[in-house]
Amino acid sequence: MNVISFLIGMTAVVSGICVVGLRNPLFSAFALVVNLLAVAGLYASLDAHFLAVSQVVVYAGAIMVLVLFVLMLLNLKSESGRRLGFVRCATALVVGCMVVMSALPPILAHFSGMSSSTVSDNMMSSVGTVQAIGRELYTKYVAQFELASLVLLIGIVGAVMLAKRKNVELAPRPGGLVGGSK
Amino acid sequence: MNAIASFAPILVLSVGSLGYLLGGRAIENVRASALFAVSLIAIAVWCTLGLSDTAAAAGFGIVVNSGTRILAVVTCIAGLVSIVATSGSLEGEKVAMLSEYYYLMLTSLCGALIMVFAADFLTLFIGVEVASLALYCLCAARVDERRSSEASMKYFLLGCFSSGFLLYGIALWYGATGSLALSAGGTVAVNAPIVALSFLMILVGVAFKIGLAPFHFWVPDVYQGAPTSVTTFMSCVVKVAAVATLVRVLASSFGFTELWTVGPLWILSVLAMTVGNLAALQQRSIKRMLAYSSVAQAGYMMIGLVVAGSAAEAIGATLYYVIVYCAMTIGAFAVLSAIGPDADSIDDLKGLGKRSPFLAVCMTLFFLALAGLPPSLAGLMGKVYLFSSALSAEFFGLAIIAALNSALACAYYFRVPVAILSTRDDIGEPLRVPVQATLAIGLCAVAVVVFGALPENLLVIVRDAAQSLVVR
Amino acid sequence: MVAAWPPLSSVIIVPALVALLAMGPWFARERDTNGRLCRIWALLGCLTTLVLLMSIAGAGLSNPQSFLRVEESLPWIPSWGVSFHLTLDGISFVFALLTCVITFAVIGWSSKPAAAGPAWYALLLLGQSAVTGAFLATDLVLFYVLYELMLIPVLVAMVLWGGVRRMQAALKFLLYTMFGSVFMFIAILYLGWQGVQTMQQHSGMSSFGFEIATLSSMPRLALNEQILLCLCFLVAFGVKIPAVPLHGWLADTYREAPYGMAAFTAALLGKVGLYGVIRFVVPLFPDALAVFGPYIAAVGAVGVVYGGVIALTQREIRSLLAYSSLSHLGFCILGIAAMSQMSVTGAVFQAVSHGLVTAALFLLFGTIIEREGASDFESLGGLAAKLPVTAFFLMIFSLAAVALPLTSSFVGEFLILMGSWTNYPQWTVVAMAGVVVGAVYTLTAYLKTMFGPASDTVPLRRSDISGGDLVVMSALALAVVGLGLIPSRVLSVVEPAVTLQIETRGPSGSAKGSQAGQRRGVEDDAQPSLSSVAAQTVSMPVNRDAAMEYVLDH
Amino acid sequence: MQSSQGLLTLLVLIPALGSALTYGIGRRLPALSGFIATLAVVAAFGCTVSLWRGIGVGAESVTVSLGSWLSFGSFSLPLELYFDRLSAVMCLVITGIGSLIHLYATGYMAHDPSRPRFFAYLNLFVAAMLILVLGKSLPVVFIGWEGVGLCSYLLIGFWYSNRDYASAGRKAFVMNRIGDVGFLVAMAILLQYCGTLDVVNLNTPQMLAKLPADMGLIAGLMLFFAATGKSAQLPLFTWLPDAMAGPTPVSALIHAATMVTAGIYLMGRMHGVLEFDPAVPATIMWVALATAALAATVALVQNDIKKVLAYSTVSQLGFMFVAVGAGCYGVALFHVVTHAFFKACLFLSAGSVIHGCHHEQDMQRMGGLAAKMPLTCVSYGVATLAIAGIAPFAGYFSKHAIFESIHEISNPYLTAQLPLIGFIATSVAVCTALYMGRSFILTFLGSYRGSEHPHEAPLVMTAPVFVLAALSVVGGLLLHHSLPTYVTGPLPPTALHEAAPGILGYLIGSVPGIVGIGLAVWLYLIAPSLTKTIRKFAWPFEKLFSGKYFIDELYDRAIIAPVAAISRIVSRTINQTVVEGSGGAIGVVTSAVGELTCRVTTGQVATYVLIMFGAIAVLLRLFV
Amino acid sequence: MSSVLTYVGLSMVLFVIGAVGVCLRRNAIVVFMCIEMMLNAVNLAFVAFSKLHGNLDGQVAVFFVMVIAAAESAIGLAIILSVFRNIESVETTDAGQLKW
Repeated sequence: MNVISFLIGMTAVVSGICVVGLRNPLFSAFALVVNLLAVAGLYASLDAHFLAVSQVVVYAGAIMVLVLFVLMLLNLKSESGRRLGFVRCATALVVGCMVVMSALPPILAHFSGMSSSTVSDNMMSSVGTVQAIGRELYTKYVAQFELASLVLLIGIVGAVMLAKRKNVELAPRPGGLVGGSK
Repeated sequence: MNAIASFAPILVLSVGSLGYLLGGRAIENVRASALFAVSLIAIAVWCTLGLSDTAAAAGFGIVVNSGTRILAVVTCIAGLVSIVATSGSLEGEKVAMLSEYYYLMLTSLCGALIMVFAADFLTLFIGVEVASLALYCLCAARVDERRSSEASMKYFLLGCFSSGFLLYGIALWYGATGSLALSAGGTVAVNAPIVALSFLMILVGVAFKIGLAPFHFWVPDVYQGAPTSVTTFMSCVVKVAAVATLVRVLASSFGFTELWTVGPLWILSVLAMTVGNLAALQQRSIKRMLAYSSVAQAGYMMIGLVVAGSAAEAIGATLYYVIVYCAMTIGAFAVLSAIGPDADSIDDLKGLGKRSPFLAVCMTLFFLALAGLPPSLAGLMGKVYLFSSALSAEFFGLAIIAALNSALACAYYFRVPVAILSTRDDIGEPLRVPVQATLAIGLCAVAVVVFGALPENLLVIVRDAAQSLVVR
Repeated sequence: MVAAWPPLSSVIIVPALVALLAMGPWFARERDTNGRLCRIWALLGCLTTLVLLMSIAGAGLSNPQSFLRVEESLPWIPSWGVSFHLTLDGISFVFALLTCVITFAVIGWSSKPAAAGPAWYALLLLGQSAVTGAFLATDLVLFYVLYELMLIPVLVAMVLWGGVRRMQAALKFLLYTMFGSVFMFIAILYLGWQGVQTMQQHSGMSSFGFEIATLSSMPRLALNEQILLCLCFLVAFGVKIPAVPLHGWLADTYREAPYGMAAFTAALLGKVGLYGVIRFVVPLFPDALAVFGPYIAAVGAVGVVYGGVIALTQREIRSLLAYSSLSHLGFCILGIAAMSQMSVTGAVFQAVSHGLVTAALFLLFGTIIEREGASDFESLGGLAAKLPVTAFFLMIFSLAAVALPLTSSFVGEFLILMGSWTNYPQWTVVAMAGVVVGAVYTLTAYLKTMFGPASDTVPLRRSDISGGDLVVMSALALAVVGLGLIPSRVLSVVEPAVTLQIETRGPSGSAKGSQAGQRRGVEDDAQPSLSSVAAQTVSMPVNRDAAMEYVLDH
Repeated sequence: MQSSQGLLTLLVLIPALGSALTYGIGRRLPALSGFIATLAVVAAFGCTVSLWRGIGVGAESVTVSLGSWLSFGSFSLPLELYFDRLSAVMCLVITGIGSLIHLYATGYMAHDPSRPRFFAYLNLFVAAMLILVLGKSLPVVFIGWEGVGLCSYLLIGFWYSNRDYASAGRKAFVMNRIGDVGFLVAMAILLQYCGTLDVVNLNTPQMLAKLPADMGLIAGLMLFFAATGKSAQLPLFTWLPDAMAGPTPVSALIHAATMVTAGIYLMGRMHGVLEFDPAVPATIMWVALATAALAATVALVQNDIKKVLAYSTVSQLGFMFVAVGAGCYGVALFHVVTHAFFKACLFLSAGSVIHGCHHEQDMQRMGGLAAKMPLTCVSYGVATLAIAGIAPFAGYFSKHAIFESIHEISNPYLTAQLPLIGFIATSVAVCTALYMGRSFILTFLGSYRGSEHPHEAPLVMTAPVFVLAALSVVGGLLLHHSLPTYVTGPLPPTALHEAAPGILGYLIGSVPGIVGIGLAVWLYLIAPSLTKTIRKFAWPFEKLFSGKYFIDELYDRAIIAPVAAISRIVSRTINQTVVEGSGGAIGVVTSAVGELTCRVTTGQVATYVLIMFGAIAVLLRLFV
Repeated sequence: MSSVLTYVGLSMVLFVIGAVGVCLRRNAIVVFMCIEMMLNAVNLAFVAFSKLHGNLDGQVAVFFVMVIAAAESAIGLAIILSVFRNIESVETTDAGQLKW
């Protein structure tokens, strides 16, 4: 891991903390975009170029745009009302630390025993080109690939079903233009 | 060719359900939609029964053996019966769009089948997501109902959170073995801590779907908030599929004997039955009560998996109990939905004996079965099977806690038959139960009685299934 | 081996069938306005059962040289080693007979809950079916199923037609019973698992591991094991009987249940507990019983006094009856604990007698309560002048309750006291003190209701006993007095079965006994009846001496 | 032989059937009920006489088996009746005096609407009493034992609309029940060690040899304890005075002549067991003396004529037990018989008085009745002399025999105290004469103090009284040679002393009676003012006596109240709080925990997630 | 190889940050974003392991996760919108009618 990767990683962490910490949802969303881009950078540094590109396009592009759209649509301000209790924050942080502390050592321990030669051998061949991944997708994982279409279709149908309303005559809410978003 | 053929049930459901999207007005009424769904599921069942076993390695992410076949059939039939049973009350529930509703229902069922058949973790995860995503939407099917969308949101957020853990577990499994296949355990020492970590993460995801405490919090809220028809469907289909997943994951990847499989399962099982029963004691809403009860019942089911390392029979016990549970729960929810879209409080059941003796008798049978009391022996026999396998594996503490819990459970199960038997002033007119509901409820009632009174055939099937599931 | 016809299961099936038919539309209120047809139908069903029972037992009973033992075994759930195994021997016969008689009496008693239609009869018949089944079952799982099943009609009747606090009472009853029986459930499963395992080891085949014959022929369990399992069984039966610290449900249940069902419950349900102890606990856990014996005896004797002492100051009739039951059943517990031939026979006899007496008392007092609209002694009194027939029968049954000689209870108590004196003189004396207390509260109850200046309350319902009720009461009275006068007929039916139960495995933990047990188990395997697939009804009218030899040999 | 067995069966059956018939027919024709009942008892008397003559001539005893009763397996307990000399005497008394009293009752109860019930009970009593004395084994005796208790209970509470009467019945039954515990324990011991409960076998030395020393002692004491219940001895005598609540014929038959002597009969029957350990007769002696003295002193101050007689009965029963304690069962039996004569006579006469005075029982409100009911006066007077022990009336002989038997005592526990025993017995005899004299004087002499118009009883009542009076006169003279020795065989031999025959002897023997009667005459007739003086000085005694030694109060405070309190405490505290409450408490705790469990489900996604996350952390920490 | 493990560690940290975010945030959309971050963290782990093992299975898995995440976001946002229409808020604290 070189310095650049390290910096990107730090960016990812900091932006992640920002997502959690910033009170304005909009800022959180932007932080998330940064985070996703940083992760894309990490993919690239791991030779998963196709995924890096996909990440930028799908996540940082499509998904985040959708999120931002909804945020704008609902015209949300920062979280109102009282703050979350200190106890809750502390508990969450402690629990988070506990999880990291109990999960990381076994992972590290497991791979520290692995002989470096095999690993480096493997490293050579794991190039995430479009071609390689495409081959995998259409041979070994073709069934899953087809099934994934099902997921997308559910996404479409579900969104349609939820967005469509029978009683359209409801008065428009002050919050925004909801009824006919379909 | 064989491998593709083994996709038949999934294909039938996934492709067939497109009919709802394409069929337009032809399928806009409830009866036609339901009939179409039923026929699709029936075909799927038929296909499932016709599937031949696949070699584990050869399939496209799918494995067919007598175990998965039975589980798939159970899932399908559970879905079928719940769809039939509740189809009559859909209009009353003001479900948003019928064709989409049925499409999502069938797709969810399809996802459950994928979960059951999955041969690798990727397929498994896709199955989980297909089943869940469809259900997230279905929960919100009463779009104008505040509780419905609230339930949906909770389910969605919590579900995604837990599937994050599931996914991380899968990632760790991949990290440990270098493969996504379920049964790639040969390349790694199974008792490595990373595998334990992986299992725990996966367990969290699956336990959430099963509704084991302390991952059960969505269960009461969602069961109560979702339309009764959806609750009926998900209470059985999701649970069967998730338990099947857990069985498969344990049997093919992690084994039943490690401390880190037995221990967490023991804790979750005990917590689920205790928390479920204790919380159910306080409920006035039948749907919430049934929700907590299903948490407790899930706890019982886990007994079989906890002890499977020492008693090979035990998985059969879990399967038997899952089947019985489906019959009991579908029946109970179906009766509830037959009473009315907003029937929820226990007081709504008062006078049921007068309004519809048939429903009253069936409901009583279901609740007696849930409580493990005769004459609907299925519940009792399920417990016989589970507890005796626990005892034969020398898990005495577990068996005793479970037994005490099942006694405690009588306290709240008892309230429903009591309400049915008692009367109030304004019991309302006699209920007109739709034919399809009558059929489905009757079927459940028969199942509850017959599976208990003459369990031998089912036992043979279940034992066979258990054996084929355990063979790695 | 003579195949008996009709099969034993008909005794269980017929009442259930009749019950289901009684719920049919032909007994709807519009057509059968008074429910008279339905009652006749139910009575016929009951009578048929009685006839069936007698005809099955006939062969064994008619021959004085033989003793009664009829078996029927069907494979039920072979993969768990569970069979549908019924045995009619002396003990189960008298209890089954009692069940028939009590059901008959309660059905025949003209007064029933106001709103009850055919469901009343159906529930009673279902109850009869379950209780009879429990008395006949010798497979533990089958027994457990029926044991739980018999709860249902009682609960339903309570919830439908009970008193004001019926819900709480029913829940209490249910929970007490369930918390008792889950322990037995666990113990049964544990035993069954052991049984199946042992049978597989011995014979290499999966056999009926839950059958009492199989289980009692297993090599003995370790003492610790026995003690734990025995405790589980005893807790369950102790709740049901009820034995002293476990009787929390008793008063509420009897108070809130419709009194016909209270009669049924008091007369029969507890007897299943006693029966269970004799049938299952005695042969299964001989060593544990040897350890527990003094404590059980203490529970029984203390129960006699405890129930009696509490009954002394009860102001409510049904509470008094409840605690008097507690007291009377204490004798039975003591008798069983003493484990002598005489005391156990006496306990069975006392159980039967208590069933008859308590059912009659519940019916009589229930009618009085219904008639006067009050159930506390303060507002009753002087009824003897107004209800001479009731007073007469009440006197007979009160006297039977205080175990006056020439009533059935005397025979039971006498045998129990004489039989347990040898083993537990101290507890026997305590129980004898209970005899005195029993006289006090029973006569007080009679005094406060029947004697004294005639109150001028207006009767709410019809007055004195007449018609069919007279027949019912006379029959019960005749039974009570008849059993007191000529108990030998019944005793000689019960005794061989009791002896068989007690002596199947001697209470000592000697090696000899366990060898005999093993030997017996092996030989049992050879009997085709255990493994036969088809339905097989076996009747064994064995010569008496031969039977004893059989016991000793095996 | 065959015929005598039949007769024996009939003897029991006739009164039993009579009872049923009386009630059955009597409900339609109440007038007939007394007649039928009397007829039944007379028939029984006939049977008895014929049987008695039979055993005199031929066999020593008659046994008849009415079938097996409690038989199963190796245990056998047939329902057998056994008629020997002892039974014969008892039966003769029961049926003989019973006939007379039945006859009397037809007059006494002539106007009671529930006559049939009364006579049915009375007949039933006779049947039970016959079973008691005829039973061949202890359980059969016990049938009769309990049967007479039952009838006593029913008859005391005959006028049940008065709750006090009914309570008195209950008291009698319960007191007897307490004694029954002794009976049961004794049976249990005897059955365990001797293996039989046959009354004839049990007294044989072989059987007695099987008894361990301590168990033999306990069995004897327990049998006596049983007898104290039935025969109203300390500590269980308090029911008998209360039992006077019943109709007077009942008091005469049951609570004077027959039932209360069942204890004596039992002692006689089981003499072998009693004498197994000399401590038992010694105990009996002291208890009997104490009872006799206590009852006699109480009787001194009673104003209710029946109460006087009741305490007198207790006292006389004490005398009988003195004889038992002395080992002279024959003598005891002799006193049973004479006592039956004169006490029945006294009761029936008192009944006539009560009947004549329109149910007035208080002697303070009587007096001068000699003129108004002379016949009754005569019979009462004769019987008073008899009970006072004045020769040649019946009581003299039996009492005298008892005094004689005291001299014969060879019991090691008693020989030292013989003078004391003699003194107490004599004092009691004086007392007896005193209180009987007092009652006679207060009732029949002086002037009438009541407000009613007393009248003489009808013939149907006076006739039996006179028969009894006659028996009280000559009974002793006729029987004093024969009876005590007649029963030797069933009973151990009684050494009879022809003590002080002739007039002189009679006079000396009558001294206590004469003194007592003289005192009575002096105190109540000649110098009534003296009583007041005595009262002034002896008020503590009077208080003690009229308070009946406060034994009832003692029982109330020491036994009944504590038991009731215990009952209440157990019922409220232990039963409701601990036993039933523990269930409730578990329920409350469980539902509280359930409530907590529910409260965790706050409906807030954030909470759910946090808990899930926490659970994951814990799981990871535990298992990785 | 140690570098690849650093990625795994990073992914774990990111995952936990996301999870903590889910615990702490009340705005449903932000919660959803945190969940997306968790999925991303898993993806990172997949890629790292893929690199480690030298096969492409992990990367394929990431591809599928992306697909699913996309569908999830469509449905999730639709659900959140539906909630907003009913209670005019997207704060999870306001969606607390179903409880106990």
